[in-house]
Amino acid sequence: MSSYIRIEGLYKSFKNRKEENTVLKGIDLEIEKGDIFGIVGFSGAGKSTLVRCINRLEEPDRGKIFIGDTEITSLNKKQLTERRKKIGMIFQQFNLFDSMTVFKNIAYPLKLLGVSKKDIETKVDKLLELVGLSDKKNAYPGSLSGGQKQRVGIARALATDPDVLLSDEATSALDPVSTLSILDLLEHINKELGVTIIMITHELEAAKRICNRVAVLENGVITETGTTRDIFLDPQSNTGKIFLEVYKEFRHDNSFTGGEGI
Amino acid sequence: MSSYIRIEGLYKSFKNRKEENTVLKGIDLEIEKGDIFGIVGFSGAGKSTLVRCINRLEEPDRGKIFIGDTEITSLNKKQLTERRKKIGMIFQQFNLFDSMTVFKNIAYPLKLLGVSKKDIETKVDKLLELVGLSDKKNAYPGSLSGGQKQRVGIARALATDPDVLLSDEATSALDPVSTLSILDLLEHINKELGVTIIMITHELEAAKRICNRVAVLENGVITETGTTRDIFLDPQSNTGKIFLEVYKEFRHDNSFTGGEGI
Amino acid sequence: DSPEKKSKTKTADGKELTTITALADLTPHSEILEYVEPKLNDKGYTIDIVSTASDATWNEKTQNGEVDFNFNQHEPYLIEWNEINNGTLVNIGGVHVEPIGAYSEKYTSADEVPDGATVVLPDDATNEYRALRILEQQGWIKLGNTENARASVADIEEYIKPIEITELDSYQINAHINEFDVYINNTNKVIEAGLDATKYLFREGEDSPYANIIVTTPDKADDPGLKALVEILQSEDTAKFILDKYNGAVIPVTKVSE
Amino acid sequence: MSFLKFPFWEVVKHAFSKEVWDVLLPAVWDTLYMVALSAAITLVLGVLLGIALSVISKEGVRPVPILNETAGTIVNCLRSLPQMIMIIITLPLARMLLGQSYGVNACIIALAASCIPMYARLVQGAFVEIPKGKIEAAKAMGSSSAAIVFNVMLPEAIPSIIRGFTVALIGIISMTALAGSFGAGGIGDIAVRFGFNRFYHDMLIASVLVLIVMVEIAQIFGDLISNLILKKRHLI
Amino acid sequence: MSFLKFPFWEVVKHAFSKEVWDVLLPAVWDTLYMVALSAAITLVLGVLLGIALSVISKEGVRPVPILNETAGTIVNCLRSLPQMIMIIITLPLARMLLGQSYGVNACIIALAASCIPMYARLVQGAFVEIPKGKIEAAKAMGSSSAAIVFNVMLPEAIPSIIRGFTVALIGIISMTALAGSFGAGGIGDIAVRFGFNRFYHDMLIASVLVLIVMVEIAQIFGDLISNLILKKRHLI
Ligand SMILES: Nc1ncnc2c1ncn2[C@@H]1O[C@H](COP(=O)(O)OP(=O)(O)OP(=O)(O)O)[C@@H](O)[C@H]1O
Ligand SMILES: Nc1ncnc2c1ncn2[C@@H]1O[C@H](COP(=O)(O)OP(=O)(O)OP(=O)(O)O)[C@@H](O)[C@H]1O
Ligand SMILES: [Mg+2]
Ligand SMILES: [Mg+2]
Repeated sequence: MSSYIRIEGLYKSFKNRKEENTVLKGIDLEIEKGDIFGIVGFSGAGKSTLVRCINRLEEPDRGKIFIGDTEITSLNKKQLTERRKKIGMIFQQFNLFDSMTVFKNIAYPLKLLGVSKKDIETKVDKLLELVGLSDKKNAYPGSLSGGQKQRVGIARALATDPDVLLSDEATSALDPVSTLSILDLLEHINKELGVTIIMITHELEAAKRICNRVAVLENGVITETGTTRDIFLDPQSNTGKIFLEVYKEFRHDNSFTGGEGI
Repeated sequence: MSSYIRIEGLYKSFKNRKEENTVLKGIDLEIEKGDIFGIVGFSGAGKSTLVRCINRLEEPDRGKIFIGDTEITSLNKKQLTERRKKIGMIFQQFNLFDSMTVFKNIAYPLKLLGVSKKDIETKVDKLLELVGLSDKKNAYPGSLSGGQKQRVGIARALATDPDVLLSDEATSALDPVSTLSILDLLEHINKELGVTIIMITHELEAAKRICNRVAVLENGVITETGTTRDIFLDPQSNTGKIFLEVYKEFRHDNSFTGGEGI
Repeated sequence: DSPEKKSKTKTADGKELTTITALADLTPHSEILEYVEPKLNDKGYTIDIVSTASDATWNEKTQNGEVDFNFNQHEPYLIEWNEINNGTLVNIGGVHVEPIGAYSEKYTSADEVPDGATVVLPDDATNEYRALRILEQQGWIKLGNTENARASVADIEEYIKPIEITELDSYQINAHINEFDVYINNTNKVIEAGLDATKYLFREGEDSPYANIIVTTPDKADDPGLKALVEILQSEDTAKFILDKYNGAVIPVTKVSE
Repeated sequence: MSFLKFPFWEVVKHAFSKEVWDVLLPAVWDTLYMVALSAAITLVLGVLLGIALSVISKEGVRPVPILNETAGTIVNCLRSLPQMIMIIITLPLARMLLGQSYGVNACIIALAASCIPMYARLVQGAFVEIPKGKIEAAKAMGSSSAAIVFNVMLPEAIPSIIRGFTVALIGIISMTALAGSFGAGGIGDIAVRFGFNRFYHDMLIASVLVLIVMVEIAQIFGDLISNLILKKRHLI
Repeated sequence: MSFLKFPFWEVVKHAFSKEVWDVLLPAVWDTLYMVALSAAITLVLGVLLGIALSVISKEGVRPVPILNETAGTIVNCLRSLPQMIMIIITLPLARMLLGQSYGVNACIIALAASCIPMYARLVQGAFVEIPKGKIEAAKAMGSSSAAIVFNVMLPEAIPSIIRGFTVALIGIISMTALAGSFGAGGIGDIAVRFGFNRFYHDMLIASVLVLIVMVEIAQIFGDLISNLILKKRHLI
């Protein structure tokens, strides 16, 4: 049996007048159904670009992407639109609609699915509670703090109970407590609803906490894939090793707790 | 001798037609010269608003703010403009100028100071190297990854060798390695140049690593201030306690390392 | 196409009036029509002036049957319009002449005007030819072969007296009288601007062929309403009104007996 | 009363006399009627055309290059025409739609036809300004092109579209002078044909005053609504 | 050649005859000269006025409420005037600046005066669209109001300002018909005075064609430059 999400020989470059910047250089990746799949790597490695290729916000130059039996890269516009309705995406820059209240932002993808007004209301209220923003229901994004915006983005991506969730640094703007609760939420929907989650993160704690598998992206190439355990215990790639070192450095920086590691 | 930065009875609320949302409810704060002063708190607690009041991007409703001998809150427009040239600010949302290349973004505050072209070139090149973006010198922000944007924002804030640096989640979009190098950079300029740094962060690791003092902001009120050590070892406030717990939870979540705490 | 197109209106005393629709320039055309309206009412007709701002589409609208008649042109223009546009419009009677003249704020007689003088004249199709014609009469220029309705400065064959001509909207000319050595315009426009129309340098003769006429389609030429209208317009009473109202700047076609 | 015959102040004073306003007031209503209707038509068709242009443009959500070139050229043709020439084009159109080529309604067609292409370009410009991240978000959620346009782009751009409409509306008001050519009357016509051409300078003053007030009201309302929306959204 | 007399195709054919273009070509140059100069004036003064209006507006970087009201009202006054009336205002101005109130240069003043206020509003609109975070960043770095405007707002808004200029430029081209009122000639004047009023429909076609080509070029260039900049900045 083949994997749920398959990426084969994916290339992507950005051109401008002077030069061509090849960002993804032949990515092959297999993600099982029900995985919480972490992608880590340096800033600028191509993580966002990779994930954006999966729902074709970026058109790959070469290569194939499958989700289940559908070849995403060969869908026509209409089919793609239909398929996207069940792919949630959390953007690094939030990309909320300034013209809609928090409620309407989250309700938007449900409207696209033709969900009834009443059901939308129920669903959105539940999501707002989950991300701790019930009191901001009628606020506009322009008046929200960074973390609040990010939580709206998360709620919006989860609204349609997608079967695939693409999460681009979903907790980067959140305090530890909110982060924890969002991670628990992601784990919960993964367990309960079987959502496959692809999660870009630079918070190794987060990856360690909920990812079952991790890929390391280095300069547009996947240098390592494996269970989170393997990669955290014994990274093979350059990036993996450096990350682990830094991770340890942070954790063992017990300047005032005397190695106790509070 | 009084502190370098003093905030006294600071109130700030946002009004709209229906309601008034009081975000800062009487903040008193003293920050010594040369401090790296951390501000932590839940998302929406008012951290960004507090910091934005310090350089009066938000006009406080009530209260006084002093930096050194100058009462910031009583400066006229011209004086404020002059003073701001020596207050660096790293924005949560980066706020880069889309119309300028990376180089020009960083050079902009130097131009305001009337630095010569040659000196600007030297300075910016050095900063680009420090934040690891030498190869993006002539790129436009629109083509940068999230972390790259954030690093440009950092370089821009440091360009003028400010005496006060306001940093609003400066490393939120960065991978651990970049985070570490930025933290080291901040610590370095703090030690070498005596820059006073006010640092909002939700990465407790980061706070622990470089802050000497920390304040906990809860719902618009400072519930606790102290040395980083005190607050990490024995938090008194509600938020402080929860944060510590979550922090421990993350660190001791040694699901596959058997308590080894890699 | 529909013979019963004309609408009926009731007056205060309950009499039914047949409406005649018209396109007529504002001054003096509409004012003359308004003056004759009560008399026309007595004969069972009323006039509805649908526009008083003339432009080049009026003949076409009349030809199309959208209105019953128009009143803003002189016969030479009409003839050429028919010629140019395959039109069949007819003249069913002249009413008045707006003589065209040359004036100056700087000189009191044509002889004083030096060589190289600047001259401004109206640029509209019904008046530019006339303006050029009086310049020719005066012996300042020689016109080539040109159609009445299409003449412009480009048709001048020879400048006998060296002058510099500018074409301007006839309503704009008044705003520039001090900037030109000589300005040529319709007498009525000169008077409207508060100037003395009798102080002309030279002007069209009394025998001007440029009487403003009532124009309609051939099938309406014998329309009793239009016939009645023309009759009233050409009456001595109307002529007197025109003379009185415009102080001689507008000259009725009908001679008034002293 | 003409400046040429009377002292300045007397003419100004007379501009506020009953005599003048008895003529002007009905014209004000005519003008309001014309402006309101042609503005409504311009708004609807201008926005639709603007949407169409930006949807099919090279960077749009559904590019159709050939159609884009064609539509763009037609719009530009209309924009290139002097007002007078625009009238010729309107004649057959008005005759077709209304059965007659003069009157208030024919004039409304000419006014709208003159302003729609220009407004459409302003609308198109408003769409270009929308940050692409938002459109990507809409796409990622599986929005059809129509949903992107009507549920996302239109609401996001609405403050800018309103500002553009203010520009178009004011254009319409100042163009009502054209109404004279259609025998449609109104303030602009009085200003030009009586005030200017016939030297009723008191009427000129009064009618220009009315025009200014109308424009001022349009501007204030446009700014107000646009700013209210921006404020509601905490964007200014 | 009139449509009413000759078959349509013959008129069209004649529109491309040497005879017609011998008349038209010099007029094209006149028009280009007028358009170029008035466009340049409009660009400079329109941008400056637009900047001034947005700087002193209530939400601007240096609010001056009273001045804002006054300037706004004057701009609106100018925008409310029908083209014909605009000419009267230009006359004394032209006389003052040029010593004569007719001719090509006077016409340039009238064209510019008609378009500057409208363009200024478009420029003002472009500034409103700038995300406030960027302006805050500029403020936080200690930018003077002038620095904010010229170093940040202007470059950020430039694509939008260029698009607005395209709109103004096309307005100017279509308004060159006004030149006739100044005895300034040009294509628009030929279209109206010969093509329309004197039924040279071949000339009408030819001159409108020239206008269309000019507008089309303006549009293509405007879009091109604006899009090039946006692409360079990776914003579309
Ligand atoms: N539209 C674009 N045009 C040109 N270059 C681009 C564009 N988008 C991204 N890039 C470049 O591609 C590279 C990868 O970008 P990407 O956003 O995928 O990085 P990332 O791994 O997500 O980084 P981060 O962790 O900082 O978000 C970067 O060097 C970036 O400059
Ligand atoms: N312009 C505004 N108008 C109205 N409310 C605002 C505005 N800006 C902020 N707020 C509100 O003020 C509160 C504090 O916002 P602030 O941005 O200071 O939070 P924060 O502590 O920085 O949070 P985060 O960690 O999520 O960035 C939030 O509830 C937010 O909704
Ligand atoms: Mg990224
Ligand atoms: Mg914040």
